[in-house]
This record gives sequence, C-alpha cells and structure tokens, in this order.
Amino acid sequence: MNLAAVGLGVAVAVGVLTALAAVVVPAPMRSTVTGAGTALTGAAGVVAGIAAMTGESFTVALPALLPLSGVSMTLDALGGLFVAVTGGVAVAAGIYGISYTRSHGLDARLVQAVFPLFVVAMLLVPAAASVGTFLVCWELMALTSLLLVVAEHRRRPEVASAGRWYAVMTHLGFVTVLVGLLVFVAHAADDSFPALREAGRQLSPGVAGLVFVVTLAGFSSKAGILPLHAWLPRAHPEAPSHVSALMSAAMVNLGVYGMVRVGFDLLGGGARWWWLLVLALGALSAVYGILQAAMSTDLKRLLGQSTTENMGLVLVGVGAAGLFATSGDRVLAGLALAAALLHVIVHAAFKTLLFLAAGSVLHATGTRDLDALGGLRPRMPVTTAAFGLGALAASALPPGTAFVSEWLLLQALIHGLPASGTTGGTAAAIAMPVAVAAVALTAGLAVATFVKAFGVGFLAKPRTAAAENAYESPPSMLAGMGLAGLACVVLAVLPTIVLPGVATAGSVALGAGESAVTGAVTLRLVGVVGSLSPLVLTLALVAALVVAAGAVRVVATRRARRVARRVVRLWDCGAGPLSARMEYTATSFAEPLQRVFDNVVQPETDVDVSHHEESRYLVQAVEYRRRVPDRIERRLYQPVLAAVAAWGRAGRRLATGSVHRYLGYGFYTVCGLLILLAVTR
Amino acid sequence: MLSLWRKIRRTGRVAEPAPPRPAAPPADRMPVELAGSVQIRHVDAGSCNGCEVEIGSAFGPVYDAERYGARLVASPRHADALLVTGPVTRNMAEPLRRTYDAVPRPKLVVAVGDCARNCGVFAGAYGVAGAVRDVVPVDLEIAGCPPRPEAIVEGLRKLTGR
Amino acid sequence: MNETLFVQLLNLACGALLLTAVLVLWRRELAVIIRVFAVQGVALAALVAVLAAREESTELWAVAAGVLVLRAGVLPYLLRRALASAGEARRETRPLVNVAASLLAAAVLTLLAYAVSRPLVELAPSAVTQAIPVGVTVVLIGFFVLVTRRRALSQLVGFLLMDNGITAVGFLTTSGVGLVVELGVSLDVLLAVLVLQVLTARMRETFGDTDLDELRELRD
Amino acid sequence: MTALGIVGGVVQPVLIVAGSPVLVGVMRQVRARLEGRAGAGIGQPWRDLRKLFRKERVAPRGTSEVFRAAPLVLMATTTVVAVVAPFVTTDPAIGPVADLFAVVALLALGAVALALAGLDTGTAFGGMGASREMTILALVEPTLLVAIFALSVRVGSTNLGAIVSSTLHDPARVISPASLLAAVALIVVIVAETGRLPVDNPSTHLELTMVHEAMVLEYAGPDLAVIEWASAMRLFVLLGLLGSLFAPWGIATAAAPIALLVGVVALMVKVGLLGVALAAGEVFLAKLRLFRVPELLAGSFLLALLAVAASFFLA
Repeated sequence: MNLAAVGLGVAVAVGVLTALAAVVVPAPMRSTVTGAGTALTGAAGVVAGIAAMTGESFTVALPALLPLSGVSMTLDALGGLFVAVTGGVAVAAGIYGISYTRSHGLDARLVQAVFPLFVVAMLLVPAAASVGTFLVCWELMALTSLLLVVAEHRRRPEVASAGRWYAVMTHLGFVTVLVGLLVFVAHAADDSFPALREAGRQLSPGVAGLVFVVTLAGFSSKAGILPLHAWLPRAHPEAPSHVSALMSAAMVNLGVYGMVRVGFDLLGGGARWWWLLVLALGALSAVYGILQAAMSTDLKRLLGQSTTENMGLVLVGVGAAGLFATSGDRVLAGLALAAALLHVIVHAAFKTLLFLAAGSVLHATGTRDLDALGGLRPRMPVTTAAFGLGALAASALPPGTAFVSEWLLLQALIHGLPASGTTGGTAAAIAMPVAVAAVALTAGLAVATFVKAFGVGFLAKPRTAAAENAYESPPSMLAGMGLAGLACVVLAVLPTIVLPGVATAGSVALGAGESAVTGAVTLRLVGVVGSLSPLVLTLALVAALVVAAGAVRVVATRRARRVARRVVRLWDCGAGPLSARMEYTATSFAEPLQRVFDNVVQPETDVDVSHHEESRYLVQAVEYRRRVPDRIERRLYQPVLAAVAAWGRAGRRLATGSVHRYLGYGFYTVCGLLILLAVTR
Repeated sequence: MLSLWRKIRRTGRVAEPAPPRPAAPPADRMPVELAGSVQIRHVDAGSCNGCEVEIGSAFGPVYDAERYGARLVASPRHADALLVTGPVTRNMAEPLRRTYDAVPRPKLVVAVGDCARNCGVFAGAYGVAGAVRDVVPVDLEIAGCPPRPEAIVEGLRKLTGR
Repeated sequence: MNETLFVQLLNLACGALLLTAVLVLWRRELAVIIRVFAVQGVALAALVAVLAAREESTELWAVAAGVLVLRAGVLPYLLRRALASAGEARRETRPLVNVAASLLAAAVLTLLAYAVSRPLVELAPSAVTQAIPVGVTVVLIGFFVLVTRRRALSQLVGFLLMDNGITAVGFLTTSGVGLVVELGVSLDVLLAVLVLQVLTARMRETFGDTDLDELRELRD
Repeated sequence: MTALGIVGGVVQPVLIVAGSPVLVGVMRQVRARLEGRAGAGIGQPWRDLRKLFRKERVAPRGTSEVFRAAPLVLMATTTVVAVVAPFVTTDPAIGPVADLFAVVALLALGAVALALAGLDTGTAFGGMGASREMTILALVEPTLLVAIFALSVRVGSTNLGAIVSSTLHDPARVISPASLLAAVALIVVIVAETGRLPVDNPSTHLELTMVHEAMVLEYAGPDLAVIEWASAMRLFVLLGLLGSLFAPWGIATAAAPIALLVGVVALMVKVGLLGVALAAGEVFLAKLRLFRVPELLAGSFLLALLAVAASFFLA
C-alpha cells in the first residue's frame, strides 16, 4: 500500500469532514474542532509529502469527478516537497488558531469552515496531474484564501480594500496561468501533464517562450514577485495572523512550484533568456522587498515584504539553476535548485514562526505598529523568544535557519563564473557578480530589518499603554509557535536531514542526477569544492560562549564575582529620568537607511514646526511625518487604474438604463455577426 | 598630506620630560584596584571654565597626562574617577549625585580648583549649594584658581600611582 | 622578456588605468583629479612601453615616450594652469549624478564594456586582447564624467579620459597604431585642450564661473 | 582535522587573546608619537582591562538578558573566528567552519548582538548607535561578499585554507590587478567594520558623533572589559585575515615547531605593520559625515566588482 496516496487521501477526507463539522458544531466547540481537524489534515499532508519525497509516488485518475477532463492526481517528489511544507505550516497554524480565532471573534461558521478547505486546496495543487485539475485546485485555493483575508472586514475597513486588491490581482494571475496553459494544451494531445511533457520537447521556441512568460506572470504574482507584488503587503497583514502564516509561508511557495513544474518539468528547460529573466526578477524583488521592509514600521507588513524578499532569493536560485542547466552544467544546476528548494522550506519554517509571534503581539496589545510597541520581553517572554529565534533565522546569520540555504545559493553563484570552469558565457559572467551583490545587499538589509523589528518591538521600554499591559498568549498559541520554532532549530542545525529529499525533488525537475549536496553532519558539495557544518558551527559557538562566560568568572575578582549586580538607574546624563518618548523608534532607526537609499525609495517626509505666538523663535512643537510609498505601484499601477476608470466612464455613456437600448445592443450584435458570416463565406 | 607629514617631522616630540613621581598618598584612600589605569569623567558643577582650560592643557600634548594612565572618557559607567570643577550650583547638585551613583565601585572624586574645594569667590552666592565635599565624598583636592596643569597632572599621578 | 612577466606587467598597467579612471569619478577636488589624470598618463605610457618591449620596436618606444610627455606632462600642466586661473572654483560641488550613484553606474558600465568587447576578444584571444575591456571601460567612464560633471575643467578631464581609453584600445587591438597616427591624435587632443581652456577662460570672464549649466543663459 | 589544524586551533586563539590588547596599545602609541605626545606605553590596554575586571558589575534598570549576554556573544563569535581562520597554520582546526562566508557572518553576528544590547537599554544614544551600526553593516555586506567572490573565483572555493594555500603556491597572483583591487576594497571595509577613522572615531567623547561607542555607553566593569577585549580581537582578526589573504608568507604548512614559530612571528609582524600603518593613516584623516560614508562604501564596492571583473577580464 502506498503511504503517499493514503496520506493525501486522509488529508483531503479529514479536511472536508472538518469543514462540515465546523458548520454543524455549536460556536463554543467550533474553533477547537477546526483547529484540531486542520492540524490533522496538515499532519497527513506531511506524511504524504515525505513519503513522496522518499520515492513513493502515486497516480490516480477520477474521470467522473469533474466534467470535461476529469480529475487526475500524481504526487511525485517535487510536488511532495511542497505538500510537506504546506502540511507542516498547517499543523502549526491549526493548533495556533484554536485560541486565536476564539479570542478574535473569528468563530463564524463561514470562516471556520473555509480554513480547512484552504489547506486542502493548497495540498492538492502540487498533486494535480492535469491542467484541468491544476486550475480547479488553484482557483479553489484563491477563493478560499480570499474569503479568509476578508474575514475581519466588518471590524476594520482597510481589510475590505486589501481584499479588493487581492481579489483583482489573484484573478488576473489566474487568467494568465489559464491562458498560458491553454496555449500549451493546444499543442499537446490532451491536458494531462505527461502529454504536455511529450509536447513540451518538440514545442517551437516561440510558443514555448510565450507559454513560459505568460504563466510566469501568473505564478510570480502569486509568489509576490515584482512588479506583481502589490497585493502581498496589503493582504498578508490584514488577514488573521494564522491565515497570514499559511499564505505567507505556504501559498506563495506554490507560485515557485508552478514555475519549476512548467519551466523545467513540462517545457523541459527552454532558452537561456527565460532564466535570465527569472534571475533578474528574483534579484530585483529580493532587494526591493527587503528595502521596503527596512522602512516599514508595521510589524506584519514588514513580514509580508520580507516574504517578497525571500521569494526573490528563491527565484535567484531557480533562475541560476535554469541558466546552468541550459548551458549544460548539471552539477551547478542541481546545487542552485537545491539551494532554492531548501530556502523554500526554511522560509516556510521561520515565516510561520514570525507571523504567529506577530499574531500573539497583536493579540496582546491590539496594535501592529512598531513605534507603539516595545518592552514586551518581561511581559511575554515566550513570544519574545520565539520572535527572536525567527528573526535570527530570517537575517541569515549563523546559527540561523536561512544561513545554510543562502550559503548554498552563494556557493552556486560563485562557482557559476566562466573563470571557474562553467560554460555560462557572457550572460553568466555578467549575471553572477550582480546576483552575488544583490544577495549580499539583501542579507545586509535583512539583518538591519530584523534587528529593528526585534530590538524596537520587543526590547527596551514600552512606548504606549497598550504595550505597557501586554500579557502572554494562551497555551495553544504558544504550542503552535513552539512547533514552528522546533522546526526552525532542527533545520538550522541539521539541514542535512531534508537535503536528500530536496535532491530527489530537484532531480524531478532537472532529470535524474546525483544529489548536489551530501553528508550527514557536514554539507559537502558534490562536483565543486565547498563544505560547511551548521551543527559543528553551532557547537563551536556554544562552546566558545561557555568558555568566555567561565573565563570572565575566573578573571573577575571577588568584588566583581559577587553574583548580585548592583541595580543602577540608566545613565541619563544626570538630568531627569529617561522617558519612553526619548527612545529610538522604528522610524528613527530606519532613518539613516532611508536617507542612504533616498533615490530608490523616495520617501515623502514633511516636518511642520509650530511656534509660540509670542515669538517665532520659540518652538512649540515639531511634527515629523514620513511615508514610504511603493514607487513601483505609483509608476505602474496608477496609470493602469486610471485607464480602467476612463473606460468605465466611457462605458457608462452606453449604459443609459433603458431596457430597449440594451435589447437593441443584443440585436445589433446578432445582425453584425450574421453580416460578418455572410461576408466571410 | 605631505605638508602635514613635514610638520609632524619638524615638530617631533613636544611632551615635556616627566617630573619625578609625587609621594604616594596613604594607601587607604587610593584603592589598589586602580593601579596604573584611571578613566576619568569630568563634571563641570558650575565653574567659570578656567579649570576646564587647564584640564584641557593637562591632557594636551605638552603635559600629556595620558602617559600616566589617566584618560578622559565619555560615560561615568566607563569611569573610575570624577573630576569635579567649580562650586556646586543648586541645579548641578542632583546631577552630580546621580553621576556619582552611575560610577561603578571602586570610585574616586577629585575636586579641582579652589571653587570646588571651598566655593572660592562664589562662597555664599545665592545659586551655590556648597563645595563638592558637601554633595559627594571627595578623595583628593587640587588647589589653585585655576590650578596649573602641573598640579592637575601631579594629582592624577597620585591616582594612577605612575 | 618572458611571457609571465609580460602578462603581469600588462595586467598591472591595465589595473592602474582602471583604478585611476575610478578615482577621477570618485574624488571631488579638481587638483586631485588632475593629479590622478597624470598618473593615468603614466600608466598608459607604461602599457605602451610594455608592448614596445614585447615587440622590440623602437617606434613603439618613441610612442611611449611621446605618450608620457604629453599625457603625464603637458596636459596635466595645462590643466593645472587652467585650474590656477579658475579662481576659487576648485571643487566639483554637486555633480549632476551624486558620487555614490555614479560609482554604481561605473560598475554597470564595466560589465557593459566586458559584454560588448567579448566578441573582439574572441577574435584573437591572447593576454593583450583580453585587456581590451579595460580600455573600453575607461572610455565609457570618461564619457560618463563628461556627461555628469558641471565644471568645465572636470569635463575636460572626462574628455581626456575617453581619449586615453581610445588610445589604450588602439594599442591593445593592433599592438601599435603607427607613430604618425598617434602623433596626429596627440596633436588634435592638444588642440582641443587649448581651445577648451580658452573657452573656460572666456566663460569665467562672462559669467564669473565655469559651471557649464550657465551656458543655458546664452540661449535666451 | 589534522595535527597541524589542531595545533593552529590552540595556538591562534591564545596568541590573539593575548596579543590584541598589545596591538591596540601599539596603535595608540604610534598615534601619540605622531601627535608629539609621550604616550601611555603599549601595555596600557592590558592595565585598563585588569582594572575593569576588578570593578563591580552593574545592571542598569530595565535591561534584559540580551544586554548581559551581548558581550559574551561578541567575544564568542570572535573567538570562533580566531580558532578556525588560517593565521598561523594553513589547515583550519574545524574544517567545515573555516568558510569565508561563515567567518563574515560570525563577525556580523557579534555586531548584531551589540546593536540589540544598545536598543535594549532604551536610551536615545543606544538606539542611535545601533541604528548607525546596522546601516553601515548593511552597506558593508555587499562589498565584503563581492571581494570574497573575487578572491575565491580563481581558487574555485571559499574555504579560507584553500585560498591561502593556493596563494602560497602561486605568489605571482598577489600582484595581479584582481587581488590588488580586492585588497583595497577589503581595507576600506575593514576600516568600516572595526569603526576606525574616517568612518567612526574610536576616541570620541561626543555622543552625537559616536557609532560603536554609543552602543556600549551603559556597560561598566567586567562587561565593558569583555567588549573592549573582543573589539580588539576583532581588529586583530580582521587585520590578520588581510595579512593571510594577501601576504600569506611565513604561515606554517607543517606541524614542525620551527614552522609554527615562524608562523607566529610572521603573523605578529604582519598584523603589527598593518596596525601601525592604520594608526599612522588615521593621523592624516578626519571623520567623514555619516552620510558621506555610503559614498566611501560605494567606492569600495565598485573596486570589489572591478576585482571580480578583472579576475575574468585579464584571466
């Protein structure tokens, strides 16, 4: 019997049952049932995914279930990786949701019922084996997530606008994917993936390029890649936090899945310019996303923008892999793709943790504004620890989780230079240094961003009453965070336990090849020189820490060794006590960076100084306001929106409201068509 | 650049030769922990800036108090000794106390100048809270209005014991 | 001389060319810029000399000497004179593109130069031709300086930078455009410098400044 | 892990822990002499540390474990680098950690710990220092990694030992334009990372001009001692890396006592010379305005990129 099939079947069954149960059980029980059910669904998904990654793949075809093409499912290693990731996120989010939804008045039937369905849809997308099935699951995922995003629209008006943005963009994305795949299907025997795989080999470059670019647009909008990212920093913050975690850690990955599946697996590699395009988009998104995050003062928005950054890094890996594959360097291609997929996994882990922690902050203080937070450490220690762990992971510093994947990525890029033997040609020679610089800048800015988020948000003194009387979250939320944190720690010290699976997943895309990375404790790159051992690194750090602490105890004399430190007031230059208003806020922390990147982000700052009426030399108050608008949005979206509005106005002139006129339109059209037919015959 | 280099070469060493080490004060006053290195935080408790000028020149190249292991620092947390100048005005009494609290033990207070020792010409003025010793315990006093840099350097050498 | 030493020296000369070009872009004080330009002249002369030593051609040696005299001696001297008479405008205050951005632009230009000169290199890949991108980079950076600087003098330096680059490329492609050509080039460069110097002098008399944006006033 | 590696892993940290205060002392002395002073002698930093360790420990109100742990983290990261990087011996003690990226990231981790401590105090100066430090760190990172790129391209590996030994085998490489440009870029970066002039003035008393100092204003006694010691070690380590990468001569390739002795002496000479040069250079420099620093770093970034370019232009 096939574990992957059973796992996926159980996942779907439990998910649907949970949805039904959520409709029938009374309100007090509802969130518990949903949470537990969703967690079970996720767990089953994890089992299925891991089974698939270890080589158990299965295929089922249910022709009757859906008109036209029917449903056909195949779970291979590549899909399995994404299924496992989604399942893992769902477990944490489900458990977390039990008390989060209850305390946030989210236990309405609809919301509770849709939540497990969202998970099921995301589990099914990577398992779809025909265009029809894929599109149906994709659309189901889009709709359910939309319903969850607007869950709180009654309480907060901004949710509605975020929902509109999300609805429009996700459906435009769906349309592009639809068009792209239909063009593809038109050249194939039928719409099943094997048939497409056949067709993809002898597709003309022009058509293949068209298919790739069009689908790329759709997938990249789902992954929040520039320039189609505008919905992400809106929708992710406004959704309930456990939904944000699911969207930001699981849903965006499926965009990457689509690219890899279509670009590598179905279209079979393709031309070099595709991957240069992907690489460029990835690098741009990474730098731009983290730059926006560095300026942002809204905790959840910051996390959303950092999602754009991380997906950008993943795309850099994917693009590099494609570049190497097209220039025939299988070793480096495997390495780059492994780096990208590993980054998908680790990003899922730490982004879940961060969003759940942000959710508890929201739960405890009711605000997401970093400038209003601070001093949470004594009040909510577990959450602080969780966010600290997540921040360390996200800033790609050892012993952090993302450090390993970024190290792999950099290794792939560095060995991609012609000087070191690959046949990348001029393109690679130009692309690699730029990519390395972009990744490096991203890493540096990420450090600054998460130091800001953690240091300003959780340390120091509370800046408002809301932060003053914050309190720790209920156990189930802590349990959800704990699971995610555990995943982060394991991935940080022993990424080698997932790397074999990652390698098999990559081999699905690139064709069979030996694993790019080997080693149980030490990562050893195959084919190129390079090795790193996160476990040893961590142990060395801990050992050094212990030694240093001991040495200080020994060296320091009796007076210093006296255990109790003398508690003193903060050094306030002898003047009155320091108040929270004298602290650095997130805005002031980001100010130097903002000035450095002035030309790029073009912030809108205004300072109004109000004077005393007696004398204009006496300043009464100084008010400083800063907005960092999304430039790309302003340049790209507003013209489009304006054009649409203009069309709408034009259309209104036709629609006068008289029924006869409407009927008339129909009549004229019919006649026109008939005339056209008559002429063309 | 070159001109500066030439100037450096032409000037050479301007620090005056070190005078003989002063007689060490009774050991009970000077904690042994501070042997050879004393970080100093300067507090102007309301002086006329005469003493500041002299302190400045005491740490300048000519007298070069740093060669005896004394150094001016930016925060009382880093300091071992407070260098207090001027009579303590009412507004500076509390800040002076706080600065004293901020210094980690063992700590010393040096009152520089006559004003710091006994309010000098400002004695009895309405804005003056008193001499330094009325506010914080004083371990060493350096007389003079203002004290000459040699005197200040000698006092500091008593602290560092070099 | 043996191959490796030749390559080493060649590469060093090219590195110096590149570095000096970057410094011209980096620094603000006109005096420093002129000094750097003189250094670049030396580097260029060294490049030609290395080639000459390779070919053992007296003609190239002569050219190297000429380059040294003109670009490390005469032109800097003229520029310095122009600067001395330029009055207090001794710094390239606010160029059209700020320095950090123009440095990043230079980075892009370098990669561009590499990309465009790749086919040239592949025609006859050798240590000499592989240095062509350096020359092209210098040309592009020179052009960039010419475009983005305000002071007439620094624009002049940009122009000369371009010329240095062109000369370098010339020598690297066909090791040795004949003596005559080089003489001709040098002469008209000299001419251009003199003309521009006169121009700047006139401008200063007219506007009391050598900020070329002032020339807009001539239109209306 | 080889015998040579183990020996190096023992000798190097001892040497660096003991030598770094002396290095600072030497640099202060050089500076003092150039200013016409007598100077406090090269042993002064040691006296300062001894004194600080004898003082009491204080806990400013409202600070958390982050504040207390930061000095130890800084010390630990620097020590790990001191153990694994090739200073005295080519073979690293812990092979799979001696990666150039890992070393850079470890040093960054130490800086992050201090920045968090600065924010943790909740004082205006602490936040200011942290913000500035992070800004500079973010801008330094690209230059650093691209320079590493340039160095590792020709070796085909980012393992420090591999880079050093390949340079040993082919000394002519050191004067290739690629490595010269990379060296200049790295020097600028190191000046920024260690907070020396013109990026940051280590001996300033004016809080508003501080970067590194502003973060540690609240520390006293042993904590301060650990921070100053770790900062000195950081300086030593970075200068030592510069020496090993661009002038690896004398570094021990075999576990013979003579070779090790030569390695130790060579390291001390290299770092000493670099330190003297740095201190002497500082006399001629003034501190840059904070918002001129990006210009400097952009320049060094360009140089690093040119180094990469040159490594395949003029290959």
